[in-house]
Amino acid sequence: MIRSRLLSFRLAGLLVLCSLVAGAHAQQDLLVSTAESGIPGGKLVAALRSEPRSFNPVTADDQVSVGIISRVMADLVHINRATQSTEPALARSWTVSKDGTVFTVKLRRGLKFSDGAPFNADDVIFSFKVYLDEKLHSPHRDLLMVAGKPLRVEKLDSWTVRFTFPSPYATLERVFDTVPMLPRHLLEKDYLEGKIDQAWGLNTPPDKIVGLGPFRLKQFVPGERIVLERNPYYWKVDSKGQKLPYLDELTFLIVPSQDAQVVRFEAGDTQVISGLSADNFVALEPQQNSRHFKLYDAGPSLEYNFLMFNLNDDTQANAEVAGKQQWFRDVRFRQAVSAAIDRAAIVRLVYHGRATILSTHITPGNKLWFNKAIKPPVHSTDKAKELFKSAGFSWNSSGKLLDRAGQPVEFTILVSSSNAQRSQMATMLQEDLKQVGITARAVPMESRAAINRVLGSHDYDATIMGIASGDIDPTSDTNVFMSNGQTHLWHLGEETPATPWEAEMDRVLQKQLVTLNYQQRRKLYDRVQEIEAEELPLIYLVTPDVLVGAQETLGNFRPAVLEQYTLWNADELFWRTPAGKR
Amino acid sequence: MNPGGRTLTSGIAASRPDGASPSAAALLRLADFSIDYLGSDGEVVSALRNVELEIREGEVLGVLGESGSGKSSLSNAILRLLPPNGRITSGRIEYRGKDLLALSQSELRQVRGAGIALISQEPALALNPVLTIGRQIIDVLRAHRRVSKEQAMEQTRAMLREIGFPDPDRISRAYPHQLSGGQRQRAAIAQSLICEPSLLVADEPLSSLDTITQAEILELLQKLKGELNLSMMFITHNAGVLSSLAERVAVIENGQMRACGTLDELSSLDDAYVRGLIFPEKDLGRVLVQPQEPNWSVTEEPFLRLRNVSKHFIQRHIFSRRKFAVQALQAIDFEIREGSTIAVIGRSGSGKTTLARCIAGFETPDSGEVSFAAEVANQSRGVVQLIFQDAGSALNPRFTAADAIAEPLVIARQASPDQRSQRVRQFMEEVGLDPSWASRIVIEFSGGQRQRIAIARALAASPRLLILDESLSGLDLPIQAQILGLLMDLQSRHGLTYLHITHDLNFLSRFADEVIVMDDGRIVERNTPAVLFQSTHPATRSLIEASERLHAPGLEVAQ
Amino acid sequence: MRQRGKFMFVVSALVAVHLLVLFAGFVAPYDYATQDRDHAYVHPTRVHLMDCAGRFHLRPFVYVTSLQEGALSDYREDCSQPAPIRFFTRGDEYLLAGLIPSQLHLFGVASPARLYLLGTDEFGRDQFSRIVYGGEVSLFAGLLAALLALVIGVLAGSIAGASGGWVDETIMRVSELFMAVPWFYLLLALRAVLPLKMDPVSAFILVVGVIGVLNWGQPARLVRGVVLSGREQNFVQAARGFGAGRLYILKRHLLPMTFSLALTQMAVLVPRFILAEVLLSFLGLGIGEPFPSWGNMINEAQQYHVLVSYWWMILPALVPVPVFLGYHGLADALREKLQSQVRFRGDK
Amino acid sequence: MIRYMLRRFGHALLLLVGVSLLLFILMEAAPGDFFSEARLSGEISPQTLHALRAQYGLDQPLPVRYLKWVSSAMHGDFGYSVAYNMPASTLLLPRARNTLLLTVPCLLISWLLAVPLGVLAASRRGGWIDRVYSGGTSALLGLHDLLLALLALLFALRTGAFPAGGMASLDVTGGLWVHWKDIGWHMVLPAAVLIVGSLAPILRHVRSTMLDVLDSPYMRAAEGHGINRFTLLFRHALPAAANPLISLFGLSTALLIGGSLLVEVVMSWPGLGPMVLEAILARDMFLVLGAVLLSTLFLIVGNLLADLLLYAFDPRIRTEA
Repeated sequence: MIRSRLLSFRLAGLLVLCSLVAGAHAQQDLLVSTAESGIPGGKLVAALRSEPRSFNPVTADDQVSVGIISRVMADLVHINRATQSTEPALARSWTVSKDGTVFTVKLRRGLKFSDGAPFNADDVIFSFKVYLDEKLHSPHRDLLMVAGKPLRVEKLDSWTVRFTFPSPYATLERVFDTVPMLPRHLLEKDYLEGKIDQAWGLNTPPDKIVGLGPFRLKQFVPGERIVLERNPYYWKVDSKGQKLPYLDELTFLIVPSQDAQVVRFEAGDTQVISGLSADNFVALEPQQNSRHFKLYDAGPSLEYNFLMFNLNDDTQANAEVAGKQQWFRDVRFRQAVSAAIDRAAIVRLVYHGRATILSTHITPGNKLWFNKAIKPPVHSTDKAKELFKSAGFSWNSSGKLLDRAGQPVEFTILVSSSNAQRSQMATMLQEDLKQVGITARAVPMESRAAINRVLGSHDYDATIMGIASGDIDPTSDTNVFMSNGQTHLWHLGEETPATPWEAEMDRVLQKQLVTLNYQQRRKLYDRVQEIEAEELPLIYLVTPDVLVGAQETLGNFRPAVLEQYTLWNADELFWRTPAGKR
Repeated sequence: MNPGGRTLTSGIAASRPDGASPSAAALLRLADFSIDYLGSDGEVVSALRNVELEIREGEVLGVLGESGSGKSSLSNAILRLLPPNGRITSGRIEYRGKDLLALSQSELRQVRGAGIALISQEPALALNPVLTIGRQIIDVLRAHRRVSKEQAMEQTRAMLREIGFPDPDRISRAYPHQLSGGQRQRAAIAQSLICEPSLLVADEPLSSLDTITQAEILELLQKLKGELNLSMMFITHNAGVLSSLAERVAVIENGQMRACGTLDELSSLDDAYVRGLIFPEKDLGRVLVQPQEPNWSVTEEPFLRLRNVSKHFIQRHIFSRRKFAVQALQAIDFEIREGSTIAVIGRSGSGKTTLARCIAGFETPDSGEVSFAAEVANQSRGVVQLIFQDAGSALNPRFTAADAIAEPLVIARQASPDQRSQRVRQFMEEVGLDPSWASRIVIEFSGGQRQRIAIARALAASPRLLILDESLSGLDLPIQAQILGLLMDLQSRHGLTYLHITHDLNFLSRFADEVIVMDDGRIVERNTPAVLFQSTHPATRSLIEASERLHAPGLEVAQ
Repeated sequence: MRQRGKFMFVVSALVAVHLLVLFAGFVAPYDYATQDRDHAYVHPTRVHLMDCAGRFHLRPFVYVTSLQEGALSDYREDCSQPAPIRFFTRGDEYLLAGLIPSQLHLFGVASPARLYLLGTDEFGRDQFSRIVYGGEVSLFAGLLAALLALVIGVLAGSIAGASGGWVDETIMRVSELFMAVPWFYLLLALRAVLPLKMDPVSAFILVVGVIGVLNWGQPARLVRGVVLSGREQNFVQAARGFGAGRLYILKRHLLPMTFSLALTQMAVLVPRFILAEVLLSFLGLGIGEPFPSWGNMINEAQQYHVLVSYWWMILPALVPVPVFLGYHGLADALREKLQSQVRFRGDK
Repeated sequence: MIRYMLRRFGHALLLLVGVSLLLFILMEAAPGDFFSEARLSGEISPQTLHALRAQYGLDQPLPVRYLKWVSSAMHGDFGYSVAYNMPASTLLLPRARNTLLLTVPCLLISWLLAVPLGVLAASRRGGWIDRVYSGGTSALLGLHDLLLALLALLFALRTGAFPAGGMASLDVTGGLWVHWKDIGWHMVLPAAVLIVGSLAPILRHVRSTMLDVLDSPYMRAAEGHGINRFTLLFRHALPAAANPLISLFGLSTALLIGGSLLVEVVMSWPGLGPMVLEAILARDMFLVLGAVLLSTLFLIVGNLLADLLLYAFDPRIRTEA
């Protein structure tokens, strides 16, 4: 199959460059893209919110750097952002042992790094050795650990690598996504000298930064732009056998303000825009025809925003908070607050309709795991009042809600000042809660200071936060929902589950982790969502849609709800207009 | 306002010696000229009312008046240089037949400097501190003449030489602060004359200079008048200056012309005010008590003794911090007996003021000793009080008279507020001020009145020795006489001792028991006034001669 | 005369503004926090004298408006529902001058009609009311901060200038330090120690006040210059001759000299501190919702989508301008007054 | 001269030490550190975070960290950026160059504009020009840089007359001249915003100093000599007013580094702004410290420059003694 496709590619023989390497094609295992076949050539310009901090895949953990690195480097197994499921990348194929612990990968043969050096299993072994090195503290390491133990990597032959997990792992192939394969020939010296964390910084010459991705670094102008050029050794071809990527150059301009990004997109300086706010989306809409771009609503994202009460039990020192926790711990109180919130108004005013009401942390954007059986929460002041009443609350003559002891119900809502939408939600919540007699006070705070309170000092009443799941698979969120999870936000550092429902959640989550069958996992996960919706440890609010835009003539533009909404398939993007002209 | 004054003016005008028609040969003529000032609180104050004046070609007209009479407004108004709150309310200014008030700004600019030039009162303030003298003169020249840079330089040098600078190159490169007061005034004159104006308006050009310099400048003006056939309007409060310079004199009182004519004509008028201006010493006769015989035997021990006092100043350069020593006092030795009045005279820069400040305790001598009689030495501060030259700067302009006078009491924490205000009234009466003005702000008083406030304040500190540091020289002569009278009166009542520092010799013999002459930081002579005026010491001689030149023949200078 | 008139005009205008703001509850037709969620981003309500039928009415009136189906901020007037503007109406409760509870408003229209003189924001809150209420906080905070900066600046500057020597040197070095160090971390630390439940308005005023305290450097240096030259004045020397101590000289002679300078500084500092909030909210230190301040309202307008779609949201940026103009006018007029006094007297 | 330089150098050193020490203390006092945000993601384990903190020395007590920094600063190493894992100076210097490229002309143009305008307004005191001037400066003081920057962007967008941000076009080919012309073209709007934003205080200052000078007797005397208005204002009055203006100029050099940060962010100028603002929020200690020290250095140099200018301009200082 592959061979015949290859043949057609050779017949096409479009580029001199290709014919130069034609001799090697015979052994090359190329991946054939199923996307629409496009026209090679042209340049694409996109904006970055900030400069990348590093080009080093071992240490980089900020979104921007990872975004660039993902264009320059490649992973063994890749999650297709559109289908949300895994597909082969550098790995041609793989097998999983029955018990789900052994993962054997067959590599594509004859691939070359962007500097022309060959790629084989040694590079894979090297890469994982680096990522798993304790001394390097690579952010990948923690993702490659299962139950606190690292996986084992062995080379079976030049084209086969075996990974052994310490225990069964439901989603084992997904962990390989965005774990870039490093060129051993360039980095091994640095690694042995213990300097690999210093390698590939911003001042490294571009030609020394080498990967297996569709593009390679051409130029970095500090503070200004990053220019990537086409990697001639890339390992994908289209259905017509044309070598991918189509684009000659992919340029990232550094445009630090979101408004400026919108302006530059509207002006045509950039041809793709990602992460539009609903406000800006709406403001741009009327310009679509005159400026020849198109805006896309890719549907609900994986970001869940929620109101959370402080349920930590180490708050004795803070009598103020401790006193209020007896309300917060009462599920009826949380349910009543949830019922008092007018989420539809949030969707309408904050997101101009481009958001969806949430009942659990799984958003409708998560096609595989969303539990459709759970009804979205309904706004009802009456129901809220009923619930309050049943929990022993009452109202005084001026309509203020009082607890059993006659104390007025008042609390503060911590909100990060850097997120406009959450601040707006806090403002609306205040007004909603006023309707049921609660005095809630929104306290904006610089984000690190706010995080410090939530994760560190636990000195807060309630907070509005948002978390964007990195992947659709539930595993990525176990840290939040397992009672011993590092980001079990509402109640950190629990020795044993504080409540029966937390205990049940722990059990179910633990079970799904080792369950390999999707249908069974799915059932378990539906149960998790039921518990969440009933107990409301987090009072879910809404999930915004992923809003992006691109020039009309950009082909294969398929925005996704997973990270890197727009450029995840940069290798397939092409200009419908003649090459060279954007 | 004063019908007598009017008739007098017209009478004089009619009796012009040459009998020429008034306007024919007039270079400048003011007719029915009035100026108002607008106060900040909306009140309108009239500075000049219906003034009639004319200056003929080649003539020097003296304008004589007390301070506050409106004579400075006159000089500014001629070139339309009144401050924004000043307004010409009526009249005409005709210069060579043209009405200056009708000219456009650019036409006016041609007259300024080239037709009519102005010399202002204070040369230190009239020159731009950040530009060289040469530059300031050249700018005037090039404002009116099309000359090349080199020509302008050449003309400037010539003018500076003419004005009496031996090395014009150095002067033209110098900045105002590098020149002495006399040099600055010369430079200002050079600036005024560079375009050969036909009329020079000089507004008190001498009053801020020391006597010797005054005489020199006066001589220069006389010379220039002869050489350049310059017309001049010379504004002053000192009639003595006019006697040798002015053909005619106009007397202004309170914004109105009081009289006009030659000095002789004026002095023969039966007008007490005019005569008071011309012969201020006649008033003195009334106020000054007869000079007392020196009374050496009041106490045996000298009240104040200076032994071998020396003082030098160090000036620093900001970058190098190199030090420059300027010797101000060198081995000064003298003593003062209680109840006596000692005058210290000398030209500016001779060290008089440093001496005063050393005695008053504002400066510490480098070497030597300033000692008081044993009985005073124990007394707390306030024994010595210094009265500054400029009462305006010695009183906080934000204070009321009562605040200022009570200040020593407040500082010493003496007396309750009630008592204080009573003492203030008492002191005000004593120095001849109306106690009902106690709550007026200091700047609302005239110069003479301010000096009285300063004296009252000094008295409030119950001093034994009063140092008068040029305290009178800024004042009009009659006022000087009045204040001297007051001081003598106070001396007899409070048994004060005076150290009177001055550069001019007015009233010296009437006032001082002894005179010390200083030059270059040293005492060159010490004598009673009577003997002093016969002195042959060059420093003393030059002071006496300058003083004689500046005063009308009738005015007492020497005994 | 003209000068006096100008002075009085400026003063009375400023007094009027401050009264307006002091009685915000009465002047504003709505509460600052009331959200009218069906009227988000309404453009300023049109006040009519002529009805749809072309008839003229003596009393101005407005029409009830409603959002067009599917539109974002396209509100249409309903000709069948006019509502006359009335004075001294009842509405949201407020505390008059912060003390007396009242429901009386200067003007308003009967529900369901709305009178939004300057439009509404994203929650349907009346911008006009918010501006009036916001002035309360902003002017107070701005004045307070400027006052603090000046008081400390004048004290430090005059002590430095009057003392000279090592005291002067030390104060000047410290003032340089204060001018060179960026204080955002201090503010973050400050916010961290304040209790969360602290009233947002007080917290905000505290933060702005601290900023005022930190900004004493520049006034201090300017004041020092004035004092340094004042120290050499004869009348100061004379006072010293009477045995006056430093404190006396400072109090009676030197401090009053700095008055005019302080005034000019005040006029510059008040606007600066009011606008400081724009940066403060960047650090999460702005005033908390729902309380309005001019700073956070200006901040609202500084967004692409707002500038493009909702022109009335920019009005809050223009509101402070006349007020600043007033302060500058006042400073200029007082300076002029002080100067002209001296000029007039000195020029006889 | 040498003593003077030494003294100035001593002051400068003192100031730098003070600024750095204070900043250390303040950063310690502010809640959170560079790794706070990573905790929230949940992907990085507490052990890793702990190890990273130790690697960057964040776990050491403040005095130790400060002394370490001082000793390395003496060797020219001003600390490592945690975020970029690079020396702070390597990161800051190329960006500082871009910032200066923008702010230095702005500073000069502001003054070149403000001086004649201020002179004009002062010479027409109370006239309509003066009133427009006073009103204009008040209005300018009331406008925030951010709003101006955004409006400028919208202007660029709607008219297409200027580039909507950035410092250089992507597809410029040609010689150095073409390159610089392109940069100049991009600079127009950010520069305009900065100038308009910084003009008001200078304008007010120039006017009031000029008023003081114009009131002085020597100006009246010069007017009496018939010197024309232009010479009078610019050759006579302006040098006399220079002294306080030069001092202000010296102080305003501190803004060369700090004054344009926000505008740079909005106008995507590749200067220090975006990096430093992010570093501030991210608590990237040495990066912030480096930027602050840089700006302090400019303040010091500016004040020195002001002194030298005063020396050159004011003969009263120059020829004293």
